[in-house]
Amino acid sequence: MNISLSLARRHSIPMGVVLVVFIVLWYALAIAMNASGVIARVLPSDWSWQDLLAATWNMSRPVLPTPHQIIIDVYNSITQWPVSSPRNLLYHAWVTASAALTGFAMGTVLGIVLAIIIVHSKMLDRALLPWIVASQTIPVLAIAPIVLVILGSLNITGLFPKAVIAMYLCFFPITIAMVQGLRSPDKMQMELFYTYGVTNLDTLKMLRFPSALPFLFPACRVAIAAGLVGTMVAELPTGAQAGLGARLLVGSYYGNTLMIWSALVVASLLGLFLTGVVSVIEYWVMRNRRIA
Amino acid sequence: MKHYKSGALLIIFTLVFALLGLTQFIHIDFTEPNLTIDYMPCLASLCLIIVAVWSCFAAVRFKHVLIIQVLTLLASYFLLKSAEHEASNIIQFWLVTISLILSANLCLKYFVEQPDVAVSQLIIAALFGFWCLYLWQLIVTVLQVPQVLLPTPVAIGHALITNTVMLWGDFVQTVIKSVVIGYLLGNGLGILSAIVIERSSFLRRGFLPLANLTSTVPLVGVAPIAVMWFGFDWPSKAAVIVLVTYFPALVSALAGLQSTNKLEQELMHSYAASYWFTLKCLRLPAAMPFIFNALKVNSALALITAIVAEYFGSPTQGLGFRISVEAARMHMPIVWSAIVVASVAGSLLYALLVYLERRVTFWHPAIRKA
Amino acid sequence: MDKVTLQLKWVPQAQFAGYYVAKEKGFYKDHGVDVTIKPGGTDISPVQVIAGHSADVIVDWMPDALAARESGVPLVNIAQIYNRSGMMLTCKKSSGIKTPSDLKGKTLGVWYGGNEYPFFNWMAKLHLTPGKDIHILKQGFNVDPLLNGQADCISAMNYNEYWQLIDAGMKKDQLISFPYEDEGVSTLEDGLYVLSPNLKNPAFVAKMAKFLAGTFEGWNYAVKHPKEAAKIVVAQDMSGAATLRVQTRQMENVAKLITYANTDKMGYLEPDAYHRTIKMLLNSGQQTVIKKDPGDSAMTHVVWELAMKK
Amino acid sequence: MNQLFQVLTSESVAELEPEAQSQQPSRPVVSTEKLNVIYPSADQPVHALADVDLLIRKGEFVSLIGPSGCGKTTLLRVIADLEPITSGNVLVNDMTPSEARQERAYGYVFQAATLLMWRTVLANVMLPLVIQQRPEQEAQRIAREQLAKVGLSGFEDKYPWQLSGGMQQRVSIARALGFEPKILMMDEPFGALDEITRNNLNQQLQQLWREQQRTVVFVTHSISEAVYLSTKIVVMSPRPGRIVEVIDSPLPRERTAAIRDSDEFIQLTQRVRDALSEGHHEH
Amino acid sequence: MNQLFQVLTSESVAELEPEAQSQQPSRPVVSTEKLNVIYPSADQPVHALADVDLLIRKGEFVSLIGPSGCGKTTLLRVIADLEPITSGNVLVNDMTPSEARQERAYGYVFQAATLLMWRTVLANVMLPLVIQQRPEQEAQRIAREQLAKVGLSGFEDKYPWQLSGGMQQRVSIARALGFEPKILMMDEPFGALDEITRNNLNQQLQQLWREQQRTVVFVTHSISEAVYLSTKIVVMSPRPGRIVEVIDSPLPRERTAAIRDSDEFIQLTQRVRDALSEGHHEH
Ligand SMILES: Nc1ncnc2c1ncn2[C@@H]1O[C@H](COP(=O)(O)OP(=O)(O)OP(=O)(O)O)[C@@H](O)[C@H]1O
Ligand SMILES: Nc1ncnc2c1ncn2[C@@H]1O[C@H](COP(=O)(O)OP(=O)(O)OP(=O)(O)O)[C@@H](O)[C@H]1O
Ligand SMILES: Cc1ncc(C[n+]2csc(CCO)c2C)c(N)n1
Ligand SMILES: [Mg+2]
Ligand SMILES: [Mg+2]
Repeated sequence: MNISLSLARRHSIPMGVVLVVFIVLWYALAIAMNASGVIARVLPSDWSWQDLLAATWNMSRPVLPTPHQIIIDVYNSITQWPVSSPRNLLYHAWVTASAALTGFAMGTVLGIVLAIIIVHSKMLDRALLPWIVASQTIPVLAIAPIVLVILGSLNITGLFPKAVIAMYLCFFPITIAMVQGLRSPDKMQMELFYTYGVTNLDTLKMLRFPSALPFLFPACRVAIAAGLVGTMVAELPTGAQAGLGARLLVGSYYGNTLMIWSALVVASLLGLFLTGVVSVIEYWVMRNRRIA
Repeated sequence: MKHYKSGALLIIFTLVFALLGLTQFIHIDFTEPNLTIDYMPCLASLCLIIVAVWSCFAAVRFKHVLIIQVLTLLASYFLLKSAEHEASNIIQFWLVTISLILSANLCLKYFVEQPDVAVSQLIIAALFGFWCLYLWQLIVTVLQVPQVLLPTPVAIGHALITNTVMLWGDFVQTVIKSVVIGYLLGNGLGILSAIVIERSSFLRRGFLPLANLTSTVPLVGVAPIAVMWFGFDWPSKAAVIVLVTYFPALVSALAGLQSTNKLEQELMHSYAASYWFTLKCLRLPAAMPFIFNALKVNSALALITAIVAEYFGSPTQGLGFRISVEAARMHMPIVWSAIVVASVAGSLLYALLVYLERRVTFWHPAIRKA
Repeated sequence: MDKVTLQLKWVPQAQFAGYYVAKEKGFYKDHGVDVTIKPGGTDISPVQVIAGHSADVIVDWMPDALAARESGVPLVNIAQIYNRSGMMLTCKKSSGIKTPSDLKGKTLGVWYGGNEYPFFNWMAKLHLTPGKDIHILKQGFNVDPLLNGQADCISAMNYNEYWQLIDAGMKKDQLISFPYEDEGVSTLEDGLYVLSPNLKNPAFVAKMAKFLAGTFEGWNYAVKHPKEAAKIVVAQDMSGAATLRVQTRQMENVAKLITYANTDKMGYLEPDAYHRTIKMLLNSGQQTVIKKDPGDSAMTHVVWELAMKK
Repeated sequence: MNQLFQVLTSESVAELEPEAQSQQPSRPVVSTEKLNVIYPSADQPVHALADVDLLIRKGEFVSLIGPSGCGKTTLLRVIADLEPITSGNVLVNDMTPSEARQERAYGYVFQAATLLMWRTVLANVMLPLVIQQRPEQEAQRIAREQLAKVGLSGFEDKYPWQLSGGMQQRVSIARALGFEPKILMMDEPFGALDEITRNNLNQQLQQLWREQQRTVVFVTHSISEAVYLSTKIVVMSPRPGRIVEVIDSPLPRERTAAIRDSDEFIQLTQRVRDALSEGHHEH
Repeated sequence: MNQLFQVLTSESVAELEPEAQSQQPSRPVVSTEKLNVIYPSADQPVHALADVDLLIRKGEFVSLIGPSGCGKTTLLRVIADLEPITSGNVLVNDMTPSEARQERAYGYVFQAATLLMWRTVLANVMLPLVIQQRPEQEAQRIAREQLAKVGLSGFEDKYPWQLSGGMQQRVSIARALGFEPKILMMDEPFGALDEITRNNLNQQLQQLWREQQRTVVFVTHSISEAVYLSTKIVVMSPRPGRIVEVIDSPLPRERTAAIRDSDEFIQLTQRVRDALSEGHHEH
């Protein structure tokens, strides 16, 4: 904990500077991008440059909204509506998060099971792995509606189909990392267990799996971020049901850029939060391992 | 005897299922003296029985494996033929199907034991893919899944052949224009930035945490915005791809540049080597495995991103355009053929990268071992 | 009580107000059906949903439905809610377009996803070849291309997108619209479709008749009380994007497309309109929508007549 | 009954009087006969062991010594069933190595400590006991005992990376001793340590071996280590790997630090060195 | 003119008669004065070197020996400008270490071979020459020569991972020698090797040093290695790291394998051992 504190201190100034530069650039860009629309539709014919600044930074249908607009929009949506209202972004965040987490859980289980199978079967290692890689080149957005309809025809609706799409994106990093991780015990360690005359299951439990943990957690962080993307993509074709993806789509549909950006910002925060949770779990589980 | 042991259980089950399937397809109707036979499934089960019996005695030789494989293929052909007419005797039908799967599995097992790894790797992956497609075809035909939900592989193949020109145009639009340009730009910029940032600890400390944060941001979400900013043609797609690939490339390349161990750096230090020399001869080569990892991850990411971005607006060409338009027109075989084009393109790009990686980072322990 | 599942084509909005009103005000219940309304989205195709047996009846446009027939989903129209088409091409006056012949050389935004057929038909009539004489964009379901100057004209519904342009700050006199109805290329829009094999089952027909009766009552009510209808729709929107003002206005405009509302021809599919649509689809330029004339097989009045008896 | 009694007494006599035991040969634990191991290779197969005949008796401390690549590790691995043999015979306690392994006859100590990073020192030592499904309580007791024997009491709850290299190696020795394997096999266990720590550990190992009467097969590069520890020194030579000479140590079983300066020690050292350089020049 | 002549002859005399040189002290290459290195640390700073005074003359072979953590590596790194000093003075050829490094005065051989895995053996040896921008042809010639000297002719086009550990270490020695550094610094270069290969390499190193008249600073854990190789043995002790004794070797410059059995050798070994254990017990 001490280390991370001093780390934060070391990073805070450079990060602050980079952030400030970033935000200044953003505001400058907002002027450049919104100017033509503002001049054409908002400003009176005799405008001064102060009017232009004020108008470009507070436009109602901006090409690029400014950070403060986004923050205010998110803040308003969270504070002015009850959490259960579809107008509250937290509600949408929750809808997306629950599907993403379900998908993540399924993806993790699937990923680990696949990895275990691959590590123990030479045939599946060769037969399955190339196709697992190829599976990730299939565009999710294209198959998402198909999956939703097929599952719908099996009477599976609601959260689960979205979770399936999320799972599809989640399992890959986990499988790859776990295959690597389960193979990471060095030859000597494997031979040590061999000299004990141990079963495969025991080796898995006591050697392979613990050795794979350092591989699993970073993969989990990647996977949960991917799962979030998957859920949002799955929410696009379903249109105006709840969820951050739906907000994104509806924002695009109503030409409401602010809505898109707010959804993106909340999605990023959600992603941060979820990976943060994974990191905390990792810290807790790995607290007894050497800090590299 | 070893080859026998490894597949013994499979062989036994193959035999049992095939026999069961065979007996059930011969209906003896006692009220009428003549007996009716479903010829096709009978032939299929006969082939499978031959496979199983042969497997008991065949050594693991390429010739024998081929013969077994051919027989299994024959069985699968008969089975599919009968499915197209009608699967009258559904349970028996699935019994034969299961024994078919088992003997297909057996063939794969035999290939695994082939000594020539490079060849058998290819054959195994291809065969496995073939069997998956076969089962897909079988299930869709037998269960009579509507084409608008899930077309058969044969229909997809047909669509692929009849629409080559159109799909080629889409391929050029999406892959050659958007993906290649966006991918090269994104990764190139990422690696260059990494080299720049690596020199300054201030920038490194300021940028890296922020760059890491972006991995949690669903960047494809900017696709509608990109369409708004960069227009409907490929530049907007390339822009999203640049954004999506930039940060992984940056983070990995940076990690790679910093991966040289202290001893190597001190060696260069003791030679008083210049920064550029150290970069060229030490840091960049050491970073290559990391960079290739990012390139591989990004290859799939770039393609998917391009297709997603096309959903939010495109000219009248492109794989994403094709998929969304034809899906709405209920031409699912065309949709799937576009998906096939996309994932073949992605897989080829990936394979190319793996090949390059093997050439460039030949020295890396993970590659040396293989 | 009979259970009916209805799949909409798009997100909850006043375009579908009648169904929501019927459900909320209990009209369906009164007629003895329990209706589940499934909202749609961009890439949810109601045809796929009904083919997967996840819905009993769908709201669809006729070109889409007829195209689906040829792909093997035997859809049949049982009632036509909208008698007039609301689709149009809206252009900026500043681009110099005054008549349809001025479209040559311009960039036009087109909705795909089954909505593109009338457009191509029109272009064929104008002898404008896409890609050569006009430049086409696959327009997303929003009006940004026009606002951002990426297109000279965009597709718009007169009850929706047109007003989004106005809301964005465009003046009515800055725009010029070409309703498809006026250009003679209109096709039949929102209608109710079921799978034809189901119609052989009298119980199903009876159930659908009850459903239609409730639906008509809902629409009649919605047309009369646009404000209340809009309120009901907004309450159904789970994305939290719909606003009362926009939906009320949309309801008022939608009402103009349902000319049979509150008459005893509500929901009646005019065979003439049906055949006109088919004829148009059979020769819609290079884009072949349907190849065979389905004759009368894609429509039936049986359910409608049963519904009107009640 | 009478017979049984005899066996019992003779065993207990052997335990009480180690000197007596070294005179009267005890039963063979490991015996190899015309053992050949050839590693197949793309260009040219490597003849790692050629016609190796070796006999190891119960309670012996056997060192394998020889230049790099002479097959010491291979021989050890063959005995421990980690490497298949090309031809010849190996018997361990009248069983094949594989059977002996299944009976958990081996404790193997590798060059590196091979501890599991995520287990405490105690849990590491308990590992083979847990695998043998001994009751938790008993396993703990044994592990603590063994740790005490290698001088690591008080470090039970530390993690391996909190110990120095030498301490880690001692933990791995404790682990190998804990489940009382019939044969303790050690492949350059002290290779990575400095001279002083190494001498220390040698002394402790000597003591442990004397107290517990184990059979030890030990691979080393260091002549003085081999001489200091062994009752029998097997000198090997490479290409193809074979045994050049088997030297029985005339030193007493108990060895103090002072023994290093004794004449016998220096002579024996010289003898081993001669045998080694002989093997070196032969080819 | 006359002066210059004198210098020339005296230098060539020194080269022709190594014996003469060891009598008449040649000029200092490295000199440290009250050198202190303290590693700052969160809990307690480590006093790695305390008041170290050391003089190394041209052509000497100096070994640093001492228990783990006594500061051998630190001292070497300070001389090579790899570690900043806390107080005191270090001069290398009358320059600061940093200037000397810029003049490419150092060849540094680490404990691990530190070869670049993506370069062939030849390219690895050419590395420092390429950095010095020697012409390609010449660099190749020198590299091949050096590889021949360490007995690796024929391995030029192999990659490092295709060689054994010992061969890799020899490549790194060839690399360090190739660009004729004024001072060759070696930090336990043979730590990872077995005794026999190590003795072999020792012999080769001895020969190279004699032929090329380099100044060598050498860190080792092995007493016999230090005695065999050095003209001067620096014994260090830890906490804080300091020099306990500097022993000048009475052995002749040329050392054969036989010298290991000479009385002088054994006496010297004993002397170093005594000095070491003295340092060990002091604290
Ligand atoms: N897996 C293997 N494949 C091919 N050759 C091998 C393999 N393992 C060892 N060898 C070769 O067999 C010979 C004997 O090797 P072994 O490891 O037994 O030697 P060693 O005496 O233990 O050497 P060291 O002292 O270096 O550990 C060597 O020539 C080695 O190159
Ligand atoms: N970077 C560092 N930071 C803090 N302390 C250090 C650092 N490097 C070395 N030390 C400490 O300085 C002391 C001297 O270390 P040094 O590496 O010089 O010892 P050494 O004699 O080379 O030991 P060894 O024989 O184990 O290599 C040790 O106590 C060590 O713990
Ligand atoms: C039955 C029916 N069919 C198609 C569409 C598609 N569509 C045409 S215009 C438009 C934008 C919204 O006004 C959309 C989505 C629809 N809405 N309703
Ligand atoms: Mg070995
Ligand atoms: Mg050191």
